[in-house]
Amino acid sequence: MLRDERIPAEQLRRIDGDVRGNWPTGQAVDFEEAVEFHESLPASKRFADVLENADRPLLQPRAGVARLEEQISLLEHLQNEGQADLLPTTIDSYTRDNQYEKAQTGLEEARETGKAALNGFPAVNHGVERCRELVDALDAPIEVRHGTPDARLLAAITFAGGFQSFEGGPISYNIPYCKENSLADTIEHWQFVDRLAGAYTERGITINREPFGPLTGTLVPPSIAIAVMLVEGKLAATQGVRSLTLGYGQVGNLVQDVAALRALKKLGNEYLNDDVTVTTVFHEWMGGFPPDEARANGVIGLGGTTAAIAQPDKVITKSPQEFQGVPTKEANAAGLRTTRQMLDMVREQAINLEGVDEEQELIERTAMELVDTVERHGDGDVALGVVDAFASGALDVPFAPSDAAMGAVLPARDDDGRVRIFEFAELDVSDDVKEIHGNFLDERARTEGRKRSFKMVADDVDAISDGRLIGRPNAGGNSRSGDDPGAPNGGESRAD
Amino acid sequence: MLRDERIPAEQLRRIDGDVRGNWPTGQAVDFEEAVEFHESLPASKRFADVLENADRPLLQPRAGVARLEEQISLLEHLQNEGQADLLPTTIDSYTRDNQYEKAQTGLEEARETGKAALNGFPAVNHGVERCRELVDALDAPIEVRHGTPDARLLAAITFAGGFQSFEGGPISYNIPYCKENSLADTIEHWQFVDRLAGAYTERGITINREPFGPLTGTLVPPSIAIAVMLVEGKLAATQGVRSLTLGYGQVGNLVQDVAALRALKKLGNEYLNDDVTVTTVFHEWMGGFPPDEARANGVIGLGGTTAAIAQPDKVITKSPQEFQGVPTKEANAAGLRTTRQMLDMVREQAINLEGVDEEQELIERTAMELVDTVERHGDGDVALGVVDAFASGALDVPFAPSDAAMGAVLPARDDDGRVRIFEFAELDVSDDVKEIHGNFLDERARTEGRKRSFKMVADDVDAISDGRLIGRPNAGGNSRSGDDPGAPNGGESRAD
Amino acid sequence: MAATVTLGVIGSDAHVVGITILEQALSAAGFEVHNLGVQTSQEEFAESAATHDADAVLVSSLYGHAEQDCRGFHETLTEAGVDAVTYIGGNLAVGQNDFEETRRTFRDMGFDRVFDSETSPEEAIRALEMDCAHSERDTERVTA
Amino acid sequence: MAATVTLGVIGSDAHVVGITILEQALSAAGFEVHNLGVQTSQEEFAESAATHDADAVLVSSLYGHAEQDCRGFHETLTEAGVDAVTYIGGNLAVGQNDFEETRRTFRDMGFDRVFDSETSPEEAIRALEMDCAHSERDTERVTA
Ligand code: B12
Ligand code: B12
Repeated sequence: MLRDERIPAEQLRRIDGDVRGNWPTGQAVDFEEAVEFHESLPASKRFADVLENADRPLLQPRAGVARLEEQISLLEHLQNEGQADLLPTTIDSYTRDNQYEKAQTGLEEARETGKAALNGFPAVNHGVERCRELVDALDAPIEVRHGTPDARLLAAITFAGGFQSFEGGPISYNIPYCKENSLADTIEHWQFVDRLAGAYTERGITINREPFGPLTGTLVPPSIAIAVMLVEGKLAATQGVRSLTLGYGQVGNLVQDVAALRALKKLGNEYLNDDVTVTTVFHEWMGGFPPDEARANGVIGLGGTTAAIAQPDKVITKSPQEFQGVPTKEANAAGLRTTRQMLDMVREQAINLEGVDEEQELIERTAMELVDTVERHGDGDVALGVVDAFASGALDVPFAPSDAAMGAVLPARDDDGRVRIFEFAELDVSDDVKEIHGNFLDERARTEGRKRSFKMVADDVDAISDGRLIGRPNAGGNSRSGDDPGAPNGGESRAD
Repeated sequence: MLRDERIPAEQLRRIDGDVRGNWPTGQAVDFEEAVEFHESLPASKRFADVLENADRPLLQPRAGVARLEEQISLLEHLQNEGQADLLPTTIDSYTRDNQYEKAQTGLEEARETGKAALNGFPAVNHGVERCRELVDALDAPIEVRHGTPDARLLAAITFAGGFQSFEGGPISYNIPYCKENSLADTIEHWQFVDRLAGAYTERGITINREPFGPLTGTLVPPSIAIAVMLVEGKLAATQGVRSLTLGYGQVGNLVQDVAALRALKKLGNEYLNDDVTVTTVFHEWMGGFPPDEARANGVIGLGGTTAAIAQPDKVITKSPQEFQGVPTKEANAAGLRTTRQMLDMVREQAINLEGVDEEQELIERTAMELVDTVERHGDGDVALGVVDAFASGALDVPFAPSDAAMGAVLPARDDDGRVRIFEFAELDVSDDVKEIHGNFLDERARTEGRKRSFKMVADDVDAISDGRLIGRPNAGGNSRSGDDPGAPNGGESRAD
Repeated sequence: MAATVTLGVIGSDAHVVGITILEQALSAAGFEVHNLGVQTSQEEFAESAATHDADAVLVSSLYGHAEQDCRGFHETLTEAGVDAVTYIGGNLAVGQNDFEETRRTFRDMGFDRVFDSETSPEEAIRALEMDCAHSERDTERVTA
Repeated sequence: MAATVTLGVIGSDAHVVGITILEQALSAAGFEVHNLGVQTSQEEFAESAATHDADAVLVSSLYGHAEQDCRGFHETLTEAGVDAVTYIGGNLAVGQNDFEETRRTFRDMGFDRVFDSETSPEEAIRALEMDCAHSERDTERVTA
């Protein structure tokens, strides 16, 4: 039965054997030999060491293409021209679905036609050796970034392939990323991933694990994101993970973002055992981007400012082409440099924002209420609690596509642009917290002279891509229906 | 003799006659007819009204090309694709030097070859009618931006040509812009310009005047810039100017920039008569830019953030191509949109920075000491005082090329990145203020383990173009000697 | 106009925000909307459209695999006996493609209208009002 | 090496920061620098270089009118009896030009070296050390 307990050695081996049978490349995995490979890597490729000992926020982009040679030259570009401190390898969507045959077709198509037939690097299909070629080819540490509910084979192959950091978790790679996977299954699958990371860690090869903080990337209230991070961190720590990078996605309000990152760091350290090293990662705005590179640079700039003030350990950057599709390597590097410039101009300044403490207090209180609810739902067992709390809506994520979550909670911005909860549905927070959120939203409704409604939520979802933070009515600006200067192409109804 | 007194009507007419004889197009100026033309303009082209009644910071780029048709399409682009609220017409350097023949040659060369033979719009050579064609062709109000010590003919022609805003002043368009012009002459010349603006104003056509706040654009201590703005504002007000936009160039430290803009607004309102409407303009970073558009976007983004927090009445934007040369119209519009996005995302947020009040107090105190010194040097007459205070170095501007200023004062950043005075030379401020600056700079010297020296100043001058705010030694980063990714071309010594 | 619309995100794609906004806007505009959610297979689209006798089938795809996911889509609909106008919208190609090219590709695959990701719900509604008024059951098929 | 350098900004250009930094760096590196400041005419360059028997004449131009301002510059120097290596540097054209083209233009006008605005003082010093060691009075002229 599902429990938040460490997988016994023998069970780990059994699952490992099974999993590795799922695709031919799984056979090449040999734990002992993999440990040796990791030991042969220079200090500059030890992900956890590099991240945990940095004296300033490190920058990391997202990037993944189908073919190995292409992935190498993409990452070289981001390392050399983008001056990325940490590198990524983003996995394609078929692999995330464990559809290795489809990924194979895509890979072969890409090899034959040179066209971008996959939206990422199919690491399972490439196998251990080719992963190592990638790790060998670059100077900086590389992380596997994906979105895979069942990432067991991916982990087995990429860990053996020399990667020392792995994004995701049972909630954060289920709730935002899929529809039908049960939470109980995903938790079991990630217990395996985390246990495998733990096994390497025990052999002196620290595998850094990074729960995916932004969740659906769309106006996620900080308290919800943080609660999920704490719970996922706890599950990972149980399996022996000792290097945890908890994530948070920018909401765009400076005070709230700074407060949230501080809350995340503080609660992470308090809630997780002392033997776990907790670092934080800040994701530049994960919601819809403006359809115009110049405006997108404004959004990226605000990410850089926020990072400079809040000083997370790592920043995941966006590119100015985020709206349009997977960015060119040049645009990806440009996003890194825009962020770097902002960060390095601002980070030595002592910037203290009024109101951070109050906001942080509210976030911490609410996040702890949600963590408590999870524990209560599981009678003290976090694994069981997660399944139950999500099923009942006591814990919930806005815009969650997954059947495992109610997806009934709805966010909206208050008059200052901070993300509040507009519809709590079954979310298990105290009346006190509900009242605070309600008052903030009433204030906005008054300012705008309209009732709170789903329209407000929809307006807020579009606001940043329309050129502002708060989705005020009749704000004019660059609404989708207007003719945006950066618009690459009109919609069909205009074109016809 | 030079005095801060209003030019009598008869003298105004005499000078006007003389000045208009300096180039054939001067003859077309007819004050009464010009007043009628202005009266015929729609409300949307009344510069002062639009600026003074705006409910948010208005954006304005810089832009000027030689030919009229080209200038129209350039401004149309900035209006439509850049969504500029206010438009500029930047004048070429020959006109600034009153070398109308050279400007004529350049204009004809531009007309024949289509090449950019001038770095701006030669408004005097174009004359009244063509200026009006420009004003008629655009929807937004247009300002004349230049850098002309003796701008009398330019003012006579452009005011008659329908422009309702005119940048510059006797100090701000002398000290940073030329070598040999005497301050006494420039003050007289600007008294004429201001009196002419006053004459229109009395007829109901408010001409907005904008002293050039950034001065040399290079680490100008806020107190010096503000003192110059107040004194120039006073001189203009004496001549009947009633709409004054005082300027300030970003130094890059958020707290100091916000404090400086507040100090500027406050002292402007206190120091100038109640019948003058004072507005403020914030110039995005006027010093050396990074040689890389992606990094330049970071600099522009910080300008936008600062503007959103400080809420000046107007923002002059930069383009990502600032380093390289006069920007394409697309890059110019991009700078506007990046700024707009940042501004609109941040300006509704209540952002209060700690330490602004103290910094503002220091800036105000020092600026007032400098204004007092000017008044003392002129025995109560500001015009005389300006000449004398600059001659003695009691008032001074760093990196001033003009012989009229000592140019001996040197700035450097403190440990927080705020611009302090490193070398006071003869600058007439109290020992108390000197001690405060000294202590801040000592703190930085300690951090860096080096003595204060000119090297520190030189490092600070390059810092933003090298990718940071403070010119720390051995900071690595993107120094000019390194191989910058965005570098369009190696220097000769590398290329050979 | 109570036209019936089947809506969903095809393939393994989980981008749900766009269809959530679309669903709300279409419902508010008076359409009967059957939202199948994310990660919907061709068969599920066909089944729902057949069951509810949909006037329009709206396919959303954001993640860049639309072309692979839609191969044979119109055959699947035809086999299920569905005769509805078909729209597709979102980020339809991987990378920074020229949209006109992308549009042609999906037109050739049989979609009646192809929308880029700058499309507002209002534009979708305008198109639906035109096309469903036109068709009002099996009359002519738009060829725009 | 006490080579003598004449430095200034030509034409109506008032951009002084670059030459201020250059002056300090060259002096610190042991050169004898005569800084004429901004808005220096061709004649002033020639006169100073002749008077001080300069080994090198360094012309700076930032504002975009360098080509017009430098027409006949080398003739003016020759007339004044100046035989020094000549460098020009800064933003030498109006707008976003290709630097190689710009370099060719100024080479053709007679400048021995042409530097873009990314040039560090160290690069200028390296070049001067090479060229002035070479020349050490009227020997061969660099043609790089
Ligand atoms: C939020 C987001 C996410 C969230 C999604 C959460 C969720 N479950 O919904 C998360 C973080 C989980 C995510 C994951 C991924 N994402 Co994503 N994501 C985005 C982002 C930033 C915003 C999308 C969004 O919500 N927009 C707001 C809504 C309101 O707009 P919309 O979706 O465009 O829909 C509107 C219109 O397009 C139109 N429309 C849409 N469909 C249809 C259909 C019809 C018929 C009509 C008429 C109109 C229409 O109407 C809608 C309402 O106005 C976009 C980039 C962007 N646009 O800025 C990338 C983006 C779509 N994602 C991308 C990718 C690659 C992925 C991943 C594969 C990889 C990754 N980066 O991790 C995974 C995919 C996982 C999976 N299995 O699907 C790429 C797609 C690349 C491409 N096509 O070339 C994008 C473009 C980012 C990028 N530049 O790389 N993503
Ligand atoms: C500060 C500045 C100003 C200040 C100047 C204050 C002063 N008196 O010095 C002010 C605001 C007054 C100003 C005015 C103008 N400026 Co201006 N200014 C700048 C800016 C932002 C920085 C220049 C600077 O100080 N850089 C820092 C120093 C250390 O670097 P540097 O000057 O490049 O010098 C280094 C190297 O180039 C090299 N170098 C320079 N010369 C030489 C010579 C040799 C032989 C060698 C070896 C090396 C060398 O070594 C130096 C040290 O490292 C630049 C854009 C940029 N670069 O970011 C525009 C820029 C130079 N200005 C420009 C223009 C057009 C003007 C104006 C005509 C119009 C206007 N915008 O108002 C007026 C001109 C007035 C006049 N008569 O000269 C343009 C030039 C356009 C072009 N060439 O295509 C630029 C590029 C801005 C732009 N993108 O439009 N400016």
